[in-house]
Amino acid sequence: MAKLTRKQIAWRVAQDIPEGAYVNLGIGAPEMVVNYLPDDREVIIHSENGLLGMGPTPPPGEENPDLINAGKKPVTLVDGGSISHHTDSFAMIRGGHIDICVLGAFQVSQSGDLANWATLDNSRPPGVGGAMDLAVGAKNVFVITDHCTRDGQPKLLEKCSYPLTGSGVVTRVYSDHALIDVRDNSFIVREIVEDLSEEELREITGAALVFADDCVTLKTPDL
Amino acid sequence: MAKLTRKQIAWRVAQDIPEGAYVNLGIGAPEMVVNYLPDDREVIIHSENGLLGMGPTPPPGEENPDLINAGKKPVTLVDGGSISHHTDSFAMIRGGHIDICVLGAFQVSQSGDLANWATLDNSRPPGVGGAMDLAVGAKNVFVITDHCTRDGQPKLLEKCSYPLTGSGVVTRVYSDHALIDVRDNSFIVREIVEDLSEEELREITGAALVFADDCVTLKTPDL
Amino acid sequence: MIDKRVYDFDSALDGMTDGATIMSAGFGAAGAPQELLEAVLDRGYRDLVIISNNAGEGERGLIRLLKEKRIAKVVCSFPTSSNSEVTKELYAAGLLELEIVPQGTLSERMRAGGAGIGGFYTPTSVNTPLAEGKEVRTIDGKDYVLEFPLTADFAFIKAREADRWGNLTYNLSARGFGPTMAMAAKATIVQVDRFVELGEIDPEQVITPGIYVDRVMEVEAS
Amino acid sequence: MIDKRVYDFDSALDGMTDGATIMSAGFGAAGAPQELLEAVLDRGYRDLVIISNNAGEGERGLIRLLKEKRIAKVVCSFPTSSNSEVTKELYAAGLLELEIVPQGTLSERMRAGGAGIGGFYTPTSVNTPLAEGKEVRTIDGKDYVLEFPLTADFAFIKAREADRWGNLTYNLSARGFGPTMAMAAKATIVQVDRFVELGEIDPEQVITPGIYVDRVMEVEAS
Repeated sequence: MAKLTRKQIAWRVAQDIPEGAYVNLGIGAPEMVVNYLPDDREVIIHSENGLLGMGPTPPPGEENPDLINAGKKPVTLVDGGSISHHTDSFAMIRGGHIDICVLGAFQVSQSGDLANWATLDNSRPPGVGGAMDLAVGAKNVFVITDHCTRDGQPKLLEKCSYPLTGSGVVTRVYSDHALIDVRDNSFIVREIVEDLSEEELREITGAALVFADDCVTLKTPDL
Repeated sequence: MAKLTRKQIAWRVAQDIPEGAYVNLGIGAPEMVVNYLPDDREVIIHSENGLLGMGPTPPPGEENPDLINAGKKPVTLVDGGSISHHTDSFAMIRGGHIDICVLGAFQVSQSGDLANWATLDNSRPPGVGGAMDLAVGAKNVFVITDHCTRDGQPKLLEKCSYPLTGSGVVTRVYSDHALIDVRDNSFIVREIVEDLSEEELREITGAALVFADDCVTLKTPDL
Repeated sequence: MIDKRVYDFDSALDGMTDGATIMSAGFGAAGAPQELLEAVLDRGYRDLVIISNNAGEGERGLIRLLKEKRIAKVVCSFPTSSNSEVTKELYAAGLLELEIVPQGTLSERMRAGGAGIGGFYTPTSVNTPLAEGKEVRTIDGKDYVLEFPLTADFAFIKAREADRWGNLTYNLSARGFGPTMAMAAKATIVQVDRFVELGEIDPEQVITPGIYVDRVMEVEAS
Repeated sequence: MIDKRVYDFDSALDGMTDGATIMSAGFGAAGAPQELLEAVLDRGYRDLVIISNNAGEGERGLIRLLKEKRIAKVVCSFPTSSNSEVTKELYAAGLLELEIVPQGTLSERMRAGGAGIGGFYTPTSVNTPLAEGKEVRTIDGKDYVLEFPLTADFAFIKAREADRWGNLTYNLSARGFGPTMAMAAKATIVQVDRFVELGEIDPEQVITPGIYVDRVMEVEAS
């Protein structure tokens, strides 16, 4: 079945980030979005540990252990970047000043509920980090996710079965099969990958889908 | 009747401020306390508009309109001084980090209630400034006041008749006649000016007085 | 290219309307955005709601707006200044509504507005007239008053330096309410002493990050 | 003369006891006061309650205290690090109590503790398991959870520079939780890269003012 690579999903997300946006990129796949922003587009990247204007990974040997991102990897600051302490950084998040945050997901519901921090396995210590603050605080919550789990279970559902990260927060889902808006308690398909039928997409989705009148093919470069 | 000048009261307060104390001095008479701190005593003066380590008035011609105190008068910063914004400055106050604040008063009650911001005259706009935050936040609230109003009414009372600034907050009163601790719902006289009898002090006070066993004469230099 | 710099007051005040709520920074005259306020005066706006520590000081800015009766209400901690009678006169004549808020509560309410806090419990004003009608709650044996966030249509701020992203530094005690008001308004407009190039402000010395700033304008003190 | 400088770990840790609650700054290894934590380990203290964003990272500091079973409870947002198994093992064996708090709420609760706020309403964690048992309140049509302050006996902080009054600067993202924890603890102990003379830090560039700091010690990275 046609499906996008992680890099292709990240590329697709990057196209939706406008000039001047303040953007927080979650740990993992969302971090890749930064690689696909057009060179002529100025976007300001926030990292919740107190960086605004985060730049690319430094060249080997130039890493500063005191300049890391939320994923605890060495990064840089661009010109115009600034440092704040954690409480101020989360004031930015909670206060609605981040335009877009991009997060991963275990599950997303048609009402925009997001589950991405804990499973039902209680043997492992749970960890939430900044995900709940980002989910509730960012103006737009974009989710990057595979459409299904590795064993084929749908991740887009009527209702999440895992503990929630935030309720009614997801605005758009970028899966390996489709670009789906979450609005008015519905999944609205805006773009679908080539060679996948509407019916096939419905089969791997755990909730009803509404296909937008102007639904188009989800096209990306080979990545 | 024997009584202290404002300068003498300020001098007496200054003797009670220990090395290393973080002190906020209210507008008016309390500001004079800084003039009587012993030269060898390091005390850090806070001004609620964001100064910590406030220094003396600058020489004429060296005033900076952007370096003023809570009374909006030009001041300086000492070495080790720092600037914070208003919200951070009031976090210091409310959070109990100021050791001593010195305030003026219209009335003080034996339970430590302070009235110093509004009278019962509604024709003038009221103004509270930072007084309520200081009253409730400082570890010790010292009050500098005349013992009576200009027309002879007592200012130390069983209960304040004016609107309160804070309730149960005053720890010590420095009047022109006595030094009085406020504790366990009582005024406890620790020091009384020369040539004033206990009976005379009781007559000009609007609440019962307890004279401490070790009550001594309140002595100051001529100022 | 992100560029928040504007070069005239009409651009700086884009979106201003009669009845707008404006947070005006400054403590007394330090940090007061006098020229922005006077540009509002010159353009005829009225029925303004002002959130500011003082209802003016001296003869500039808010005092001029008050004299011209452009201000319907002031939310502040200390309305009167030693050298202005206009606030007292308008208040006595019933022409000016005042909401008195303790200074720390005023600042914390704006922070809450900017930081997404729905309300907070403060010990300040307990058992005073300023707590009347407000919820009081005992937490760990101590009484607190519930206070709610303050937000505004505009924040007017005076700063020292700004770059094209809107990063700001301030001059000494003129920092005041600027950093907090910048967080709490829909549009934050800043008059600065001078523009600097992006990257000129050390990342550790940015006091207000550009995320809170919408427009910056170089204004010579007048 | 005010002098908050100390020159050995015994002086730095004066007042430490078994069962103490310690806020430990740092996000991962950046800003982590590893040497202070290891001085606690070396002195045999146990049953500690740690408030920190992570329950250790790498092989230093908290991880060493965890391995030696000195920690009874950790209040944190994200306990496990990619390169340590000890937290998982202790948790699975029932030997470690964890209280998981969203990162922004953790930080805000410490700020409340330091700023005299009795409680605050946050939208974070509404409708999640982390809000269970907590008061939920609708304010202006939006749901918020009531959260209470966090304080501690000690805050351990790593900073760049300190003067004898305890004024601090930090190094880039190692700033982290330091400024907030410094406000919220009864005793704030700081390990710094270097001492500077009083007045060497520009008043506008002091990040943590000395009022929040009890002791500073120069510690070479080990």
